[in-house]
Amino acid sequence: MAEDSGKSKGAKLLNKFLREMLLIRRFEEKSSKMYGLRKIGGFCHLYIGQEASAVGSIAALDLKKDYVLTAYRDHGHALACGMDPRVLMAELYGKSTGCSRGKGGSMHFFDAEKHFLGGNGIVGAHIPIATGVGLKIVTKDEDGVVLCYFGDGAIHQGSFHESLNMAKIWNLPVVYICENNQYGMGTEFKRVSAVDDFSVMGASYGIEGKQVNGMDVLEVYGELSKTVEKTRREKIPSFIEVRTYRYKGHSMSDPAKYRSKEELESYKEQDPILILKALMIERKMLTEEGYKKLDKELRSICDEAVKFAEESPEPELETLYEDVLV
Amino acid sequence: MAEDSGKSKGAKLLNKFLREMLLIRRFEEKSSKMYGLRKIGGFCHLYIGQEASAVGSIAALDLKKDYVLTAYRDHGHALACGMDPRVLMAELYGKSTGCSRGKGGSMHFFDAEKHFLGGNGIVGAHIPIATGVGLKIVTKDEDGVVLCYFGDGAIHQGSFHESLNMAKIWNLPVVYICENNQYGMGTEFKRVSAVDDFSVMGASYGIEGKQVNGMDVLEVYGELSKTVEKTRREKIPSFIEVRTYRYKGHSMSDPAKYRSKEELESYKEQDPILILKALMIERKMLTEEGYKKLDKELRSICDEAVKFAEESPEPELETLYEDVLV
Amino acid sequence: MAIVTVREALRQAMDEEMDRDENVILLGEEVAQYNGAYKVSQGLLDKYGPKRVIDTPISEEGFTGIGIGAALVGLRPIIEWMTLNFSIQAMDQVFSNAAKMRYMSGGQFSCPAVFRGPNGPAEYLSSQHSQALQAMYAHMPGLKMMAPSTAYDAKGMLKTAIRDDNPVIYLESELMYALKGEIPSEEYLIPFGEAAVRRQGKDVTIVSYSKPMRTVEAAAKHLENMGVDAEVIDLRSIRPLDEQAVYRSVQKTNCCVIVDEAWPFASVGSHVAWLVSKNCFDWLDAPVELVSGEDVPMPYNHKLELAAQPSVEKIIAAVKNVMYME
Amino acid sequence: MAIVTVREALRQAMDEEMDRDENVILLGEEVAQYNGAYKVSQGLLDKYGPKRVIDTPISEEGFTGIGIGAALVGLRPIIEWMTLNFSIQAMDQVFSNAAKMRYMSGGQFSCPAVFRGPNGPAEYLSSQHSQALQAMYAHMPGLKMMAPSTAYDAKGMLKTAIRDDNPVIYLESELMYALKGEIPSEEYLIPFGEAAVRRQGKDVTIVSYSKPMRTVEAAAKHLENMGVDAEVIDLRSIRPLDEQAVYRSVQKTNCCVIVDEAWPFASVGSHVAWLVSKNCFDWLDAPVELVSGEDVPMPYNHKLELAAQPSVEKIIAAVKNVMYME
Ligand SMILES: Cc1ncc(C[n+]2csc(CCOP(=O)(O)OP(=O)(O)O)c2C)c(N)n1
Ligand SMILES: Cc1ncc(C[n+]2csc(CCOP(=O)(O)OP(=O)(O)O)c2C)c(N)n1
Ligand SMILES: [Mg+2]
Ligand SMILES: [Mg+2]
Repeated sequence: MAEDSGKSKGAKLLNKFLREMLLIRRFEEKSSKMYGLRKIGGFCHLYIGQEASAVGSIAALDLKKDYVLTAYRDHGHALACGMDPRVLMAELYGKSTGCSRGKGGSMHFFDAEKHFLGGNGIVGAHIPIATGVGLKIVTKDEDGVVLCYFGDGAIHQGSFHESLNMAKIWNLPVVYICENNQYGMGTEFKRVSAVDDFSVMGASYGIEGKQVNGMDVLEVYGELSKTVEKTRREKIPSFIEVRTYRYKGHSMSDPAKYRSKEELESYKEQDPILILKALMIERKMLTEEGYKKLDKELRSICDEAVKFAEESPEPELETLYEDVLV
Repeated sequence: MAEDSGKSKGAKLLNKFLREMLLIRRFEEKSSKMYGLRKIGGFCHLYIGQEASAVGSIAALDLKKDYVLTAYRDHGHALACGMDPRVLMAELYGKSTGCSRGKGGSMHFFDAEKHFLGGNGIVGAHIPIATGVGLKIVTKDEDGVVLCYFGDGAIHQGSFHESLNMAKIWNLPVVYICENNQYGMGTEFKRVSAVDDFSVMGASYGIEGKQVNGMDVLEVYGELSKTVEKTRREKIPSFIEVRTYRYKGHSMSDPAKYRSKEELESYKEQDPILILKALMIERKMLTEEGYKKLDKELRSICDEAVKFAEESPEPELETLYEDVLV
Repeated sequence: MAIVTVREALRQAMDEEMDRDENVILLGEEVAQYNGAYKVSQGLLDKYGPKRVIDTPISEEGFTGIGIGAALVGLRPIIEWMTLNFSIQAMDQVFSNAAKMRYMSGGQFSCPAVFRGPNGPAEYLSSQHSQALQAMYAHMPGLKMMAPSTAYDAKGMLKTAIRDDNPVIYLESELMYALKGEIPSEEYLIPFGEAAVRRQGKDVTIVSYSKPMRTVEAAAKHLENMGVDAEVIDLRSIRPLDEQAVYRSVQKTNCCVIVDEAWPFASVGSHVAWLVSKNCFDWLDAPVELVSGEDVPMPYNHKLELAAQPSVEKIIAAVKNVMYME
Repeated sequence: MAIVTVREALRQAMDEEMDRDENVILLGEEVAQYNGAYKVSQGLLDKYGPKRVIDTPISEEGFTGIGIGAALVGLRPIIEWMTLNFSIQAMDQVFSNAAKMRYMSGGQFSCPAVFRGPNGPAEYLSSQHSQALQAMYAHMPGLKMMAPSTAYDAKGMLKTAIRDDNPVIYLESELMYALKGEIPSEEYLIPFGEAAVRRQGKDVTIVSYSKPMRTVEAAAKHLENMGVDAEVIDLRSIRPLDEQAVYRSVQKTNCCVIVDEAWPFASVGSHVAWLVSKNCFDWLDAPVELVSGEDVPMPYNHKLELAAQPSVEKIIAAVKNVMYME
């Protein structure tokens, strides 16, 4: 964090980061629990461990004019965009009060008002979509920026490459963010990638690439603020690899046997929430009690979300035929 | 050409290059004429101007074990692979004696025996196919090499990128050759490419790239011999941009108004056939009369091909239903 | 009433809609500087500039997705596929995103994009370039589909498609671009879901759409000479389908032939044939016949390629069948 | 006779064929180290090694094309699509290359590849992950298609598919993997083009294939209790289709219901419904009914998602219709 941002402003920001990351963590834990109780079904991809990525980057946006798109591991981004945990939990429950009326589920959170365009289940398929949002911004002479998140697995899809080329030749304000959590399902990224450091992946398109430590929300925020600002100003695409790690399996059904306990533990030691918490305590911005209070509040928000979801009605049968066409 | 290759061997090679390039040139001119007479229909993409690329590179192969794949602008490659001008012309005529029994036409020349796998009409679609041929070579512990040609337009297809990544992680012996004739239909390559020098296009996959002057058959041959040899030995993919130029429109129906006369003329001055001819005359490997004799012979081969095509029967109606499945 | 070609009718539709609504943009290969591979977008770049008439690289998946993305946030893109054959590379964008975005977002996002280009066999193009692919797109809920057969319809339907808030597959035909017809000087729109009775008749109902309509009309003339009074229906809108128009006719004629240039299996033609079989069960005197493209890839040879398509003879034979003639 | 799951039957088929023929390889996402996303390839990496059991990056278009390319030159690849939903990205490779290579090369190249994976709705997966996509593949000549509904068929049919010299689309179902059935210890093959009569009956013919067979069999039991004696036909092979087996039955029962979990429009189901309507015209006492998936994208909510699919109730209602009951 830049020194000149002012202490109180800095404190506010750090509090925001802590709150959002912890909310995501608790929300995910709750989702996991409810999944175990069969309240939630299907594919459910948890973001635990990766919170700093969404929180640190989306904080750099102005969602009045900027946009966010991601893949199916979308709970964290949705919360970081400010979506209500209740409508998200209701969506996981498939209830009519869910953000997508119970039609999308875990992989398809959307919020038109908050400029959150999902929630896409096909690996790589939202990268051209995000690029198209960039085209709209340029066509309409707006000054928004698009953040497009995808995984280390998605980077081998042709759609990524086609998109980067067009974003560059048309000068579209899109920040392509590869959340490299080091596995695409059971596949360690090094096994399917010819290169080890993704920051070169923009080279064929004259797009600069950077690597960022995704376990450190301040680093993510610092780098993304600069990038978003530059993108807004210069209207050029950029590429960022966020190195991160997912603590859980790929989805609820994956026991994640393809990696070692030690590896997992080593990442848990750099847990983005713990690190920030420690820093804030050190800087006297937070006390252990303050943290506990916050945690309690967020847990109750998640309980509240579950209650809301439980009490919400199932969608009416007619809704099956609605929303197909305008 | 390396000095040590021996004068007579060198002369033989140069004669071969001249003969093949001139054969392609005359064959194309003949095709163009027959197209004008409506003996040939549909899309017909001429290779005139680009002859050095196919001739110089395919000369580096051993087609007993190596393979060639290209796109729809395939007459030159087919001839360089040693296909009989008569069966090619018959194919252009849609006759049953054509290499593809009159079912493929200009865009779909094939020769299983000569390891020429077409002739593919969908831009970029044969790049994975060529990569798969490489996979077969590795799986069966053979020591062949695959040459895969495509245009400057095709390089923006996702299939190119997906293929390069897999070729690299699996160590496939495929040489990807971008024949940059500077236009994809009416689009100058610089308008749709974020980079100007394609040799960087392999960077995201740790694949080395080179640029070669495609108007100089000796340079093409020299570079490709080295690359093919290295590919065979080390079993790694590589990428080569051959800078070339097509003299005619994209296909027979394109008047090519998108480029200047001067530009075209400047390339004609570096015509690959004229350059080689001049060199050979200078080196006393060829006389003006020798050239004329050769030209006459090749013209009569092309006349012969037309005669063969004219006299060949149309395919029987039943053949419509043949070759769908084995 | 002016007499214009289908090409010009399409151009006028795009021109008028781009003039009316600045959110309408056109993108695709060669649509701008080259004025369209088939010159359908002639003059639009000059009039609307490069921000609204955009040449793309050969990246079907990418630019189709970009169009879809732009549509989700307020533009109304017309995406030109040089031919439908190449759209196969973009199908995932259409099927996974365009067709489903509204549903899976619970109605939050709609996709007012038009996907247009020539479909179906032209001449001498062989298998990869001569396919009528509507069945695949028609199969998918979430998309609309139109297929005009006259200049008048081409204009009125394209304007409707552009104004529609849903993704629309709009099918043209290379061999129809030069076809002429009358169009009024005042503005008009042709709605979705309205078939047109092209010829009133009492003996047999012939149903078709798009290019084969001309063959059907020629067959109807022949039939007239044979004393058979055919009613000819042009479906025009495939999704939604004007079933009632067909049933009304069959309830009068008691027999029906469907003509569809696509392959027979799981096609629009066989679907309509089943709908008629089912919903006119008590009226039908004979089984519904389908005259489809032959169930083979398209050959290059012209004689074979004509034999692969619906013809006047095939239609007459089918009519004789359903009327128990001879 | 051993009792095994469909999963195990498929595994055995691949194992036996890989053992028999060293040209058989398996490639796809997670097929090797992870033993398959649905564990169908369990143990094959250990047994056959990484040269024949190959984990791919997430590059459907690329690795599908690579499989096709390898098939053209002598390998017999089994290409696993994690689910058919993701195969949409690879459709161009299947449609433009696998299905057409033989035809457009005049019979020179064939493509002995099997494309397999789970198809159709599973549970709680929403629109992008719950599609029955067979109609699109069935539409295209040049491909074969099989869809087993029992463990016995799964094994015998997959072995046949692997040995076939044509490209075969082989449809599985996530919800069928755990289904158990008897298989003999000796080797057996189930040919293309042979439907199976699962239940003899005289009152009504019910035709289906793949997963819905279980629903059909449940419905047949219910019908039995209602005094209706249904004949149940499992198509098994979709391309080629055993039309005669269906007609024989309908000529006996005089009425027919088709059950297909795909969308209705231009589907395998509606095609078979038309074939029966046409070819059993003189035998049918009632219009052929189609019980299909509802014509909407699949919703996440479980109640809605069940309502979107064929059910025992829907089948019984259709049977009552065609038998004029009540
Ligand atoms: C086109 C496509 N292929 C395969 C899948 C199945 N799949 C879902 S997630 C996934 C792994 C993606 O890994 P990555 O991009 O690293 O994202 P992460 O899950 O790690 O966030 C795969 C293979 C899919 N959804 N879409
Ligand atoms: C997927 C696809 N999109 C579009 C086309 C139409 N098309 C045929 S050739 C061509 C230009 C290709 O240019 P390039 O790759 O440079 O090859 P060149 O023709 O110059 O040899 C286009 C757009 C096609 N055949 N396939
Ligand atoms: Mg990952
Ligand atoms: Mg070119």
